[in-house]
Amino acid sequence: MDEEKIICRCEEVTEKEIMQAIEGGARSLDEVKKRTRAGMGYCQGKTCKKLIARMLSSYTGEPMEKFLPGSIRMPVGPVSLSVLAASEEAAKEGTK
Amino acid sequence: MAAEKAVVIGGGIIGNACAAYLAEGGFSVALLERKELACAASGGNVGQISVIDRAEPWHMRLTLNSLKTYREISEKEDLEFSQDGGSILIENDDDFEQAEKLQEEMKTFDVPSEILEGNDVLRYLPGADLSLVKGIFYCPWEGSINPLKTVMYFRDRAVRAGAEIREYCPVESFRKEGSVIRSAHTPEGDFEADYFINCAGSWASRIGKMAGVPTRLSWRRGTAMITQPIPVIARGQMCGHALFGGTSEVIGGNGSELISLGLVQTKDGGVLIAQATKYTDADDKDITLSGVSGVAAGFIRHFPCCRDTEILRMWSAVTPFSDDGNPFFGFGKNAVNLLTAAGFKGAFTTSPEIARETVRALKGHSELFDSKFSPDREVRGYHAVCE
Amino acid sequence: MKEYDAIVIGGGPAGLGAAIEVAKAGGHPVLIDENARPGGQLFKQIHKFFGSREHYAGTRGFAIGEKLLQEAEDEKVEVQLNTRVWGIFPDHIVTAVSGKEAVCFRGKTIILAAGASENSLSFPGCTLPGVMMAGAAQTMMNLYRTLPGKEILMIGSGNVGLIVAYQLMQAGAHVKMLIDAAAETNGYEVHAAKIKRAGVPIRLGHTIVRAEGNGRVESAVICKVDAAFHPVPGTEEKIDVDTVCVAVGLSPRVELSALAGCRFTWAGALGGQVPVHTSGMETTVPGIYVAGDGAGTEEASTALDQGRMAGVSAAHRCGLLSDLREAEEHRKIQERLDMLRSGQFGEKRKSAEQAVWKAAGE
Amino acid sequence: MQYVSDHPILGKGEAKELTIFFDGKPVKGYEGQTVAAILMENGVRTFRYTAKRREPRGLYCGIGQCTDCIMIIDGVPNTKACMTFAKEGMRTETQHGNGKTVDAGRENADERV
Repeated sequence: MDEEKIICRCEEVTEKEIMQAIEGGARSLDEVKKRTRAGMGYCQGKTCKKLIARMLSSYTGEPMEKFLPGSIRMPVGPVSLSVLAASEEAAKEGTK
Repeated sequence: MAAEKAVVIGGGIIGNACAAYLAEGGFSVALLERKELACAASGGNVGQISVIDRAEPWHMRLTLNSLKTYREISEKEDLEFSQDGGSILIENDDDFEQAEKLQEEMKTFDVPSEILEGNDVLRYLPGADLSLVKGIFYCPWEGSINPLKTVMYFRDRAVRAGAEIREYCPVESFRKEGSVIRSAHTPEGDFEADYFINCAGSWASRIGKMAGVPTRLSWRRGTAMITQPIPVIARGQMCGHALFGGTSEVIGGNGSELISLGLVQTKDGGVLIAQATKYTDADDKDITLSGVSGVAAGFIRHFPCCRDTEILRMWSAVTPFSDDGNPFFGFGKNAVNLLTAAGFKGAFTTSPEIARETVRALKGHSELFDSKFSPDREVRGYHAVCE
Repeated sequence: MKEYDAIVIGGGPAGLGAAIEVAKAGGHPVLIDENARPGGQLFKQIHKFFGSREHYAGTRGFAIGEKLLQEAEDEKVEVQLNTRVWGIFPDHIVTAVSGKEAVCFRGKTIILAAGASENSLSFPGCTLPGVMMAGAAQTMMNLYRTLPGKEILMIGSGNVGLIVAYQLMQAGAHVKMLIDAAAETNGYEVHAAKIKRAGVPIRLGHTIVRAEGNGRVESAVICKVDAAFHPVPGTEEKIDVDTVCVAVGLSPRVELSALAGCRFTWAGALGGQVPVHTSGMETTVPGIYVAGDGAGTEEASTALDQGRMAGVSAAHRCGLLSDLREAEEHRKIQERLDMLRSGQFGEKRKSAEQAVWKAAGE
Repeated sequence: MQYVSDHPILGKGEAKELTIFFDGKPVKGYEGQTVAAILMENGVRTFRYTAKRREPRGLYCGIGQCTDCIMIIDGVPNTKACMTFAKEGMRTETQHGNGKTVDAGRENADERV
């Protein structure tokens, strides 16, 4: 791990930083996220989750499934505030 | 002499701070968290640090001592702690009047503040809509802190001082002899100790009841969301004008209304927007469509320049509070070695001092030993949601 | 709010199959897709499909897409394009954004057909412009006629890696090499043979060490790996390429099924974490179904039939099909699926899928 | 890199030409193409520079999932180049960091001052 490897492309978090978090006691995607911001960026972990889960898995010896899918929150993909503000009304009216 | 043992129940900010100070104070500490550290209110809040939140002397003392601690910690560790100031919105004449009262109160504690009107508001809230925001009450001591980093910081300190942190280790029952708790039972085994500290946040009332201590907490749901990084729309933190609605309404809420909007813009430009809504169940983490729309609409009404700003993530967290506005602190009648430390308003603002107070309490002398904080007390206005 | 019989999310083969079946049973489905036209990844597939007549064997992917679109139109499936679903709330309420508008749908059932996403790979230089997912390269050249690079290194010998490598050559690029850490190719031999014939060296037991270049990929360094996939020192080799394509597998997109509260299970042969589902494609949340790559990554033909399966189940739940009709339709579709899940790779997927059904209590 | 005008399977490309602007310079593309496709055809590989490390990024996933390809398009930052269909005269700009929302927001705020 001499060279820098980006794991979370959005927040520019390196493999080394994630490994430090794991060595510091992080044992889930959420805990890695809380310590490093990996998975907190624009894509919300879509790209890096599996890579981090693999690191957690090989460090702890536990299977990948223990770590995935992690916490998934709305919205799926960024949504503007004006759309969110109008959504309750849209639910009442329905479409067309 | 062997170290006295303390079991800390709850892995939020207070639990981790307690674990750190207790372990550093010579106790043999085990922290038991039912899920993951900071998975409830401590992980779901926006990290507001507020001096103007409460005006009682005991609370001000906790606040000012804690701020001093955060400043000291920040010389070595980046917890994103800042005292960038903070505003409370003023939207009508009543608010102005309340703001002036608050200013008087703050003067008695030598806390600086100012009331701004018109275009001056933009100095601190560059993105605010002035047709709605008539003014602000501004206090330069208000601030914010990264809640997750702070929890992890205390956790690391606790571990370095020898504390054992156990996640996914819910306390299911206590073994008592008379009114003394001998051990806490969990699926991971029994944990014996001389003292048990109940800092389980929203779960504190369940833990309390297991031990025969009523701990009459209520809960409300906070809906929170974070935007993409954007330009500065608010320097420091901001609270909606409902904070002027009188302490009881803000602390206790009244039924199912939306309670005060709050926001903090983080260092990288993302805006954390949060709003508390109605009473809820301790385990109710559902996001509701009306909650989401309500928060978004409330925010863009005050900051119309953010209509197209995108939200990256939203979540909700249950936050505990007590209807009479006072926290629960002290030992229980039926569990004389269970110390409760829960229901503090704005726990991030005061947690270091609460933790130190806990250490003092275990040594027999705390300034917070007061019947009005007793976990056994009847609570005026208590809404028993889960009973 | 208008209530649909089924809200179908994702307009690829699975979603199209599902919506068509609900409509054929007399129901009113709405098909939601975030893209400007439905078809999912089918329109990027310019190769001929295998399988039986029902699976349009010998027909190219995009032509199958055209046929399905026609079928959906004939069945009067309501289609909402450029509409991205962002949330699922209780009572089967689906919230979405269409352009800058908020839209909401309520359905008696929801069929999740969100597809898969490509797995990422991390190595020094992996963020340099020129390193891209194989699917991105495929989208560029087959949808937009844009050659994504001239000198290519392809990482991954699964079907995606093999097919995209071949298609890159068809579009005029030079695929310098295809590497895979595994000791054997992961994809069908037919596809591997095609690119071998075209003279592309396939280096098995090799991995990428790093991508290099000033502001863009100018070269890549590869090396041998041992049986434990660790790099063998002294075997580094530099190749001059301007593009590195990553094709290291697909994972089901599970955001919506997770938000809907579905339980998950692990199925390595199906891409990892998949929502638990019955053979009728119902998840652990009643009235919510999954189909296609989002239920476990397989192939477009399988996705189509899984979609039809889910559509039949949803129509039955809505009271549009009798128990008997549902069973009969399921049996027919299952026969076709069994046929697709044969052979060396198919058998593995079949037993993985059966384990998923077992997790659902079947 | 280049437009594949003659493809063994897709046949000849017959879409109408259009012009968009990249950092002020006109570039040629075709109707039905995304901004990412047109820019790549014209040799543009870097769509943005990141906020923290100031590193170049370009097309990565190509289907709107990863957000590596975000640019300022017609003045709107954080727009995915791979999901945006080109229109005649569209203005695309390399995005630096979080984009010009920062300035745009300030302008909005200052307007009211």
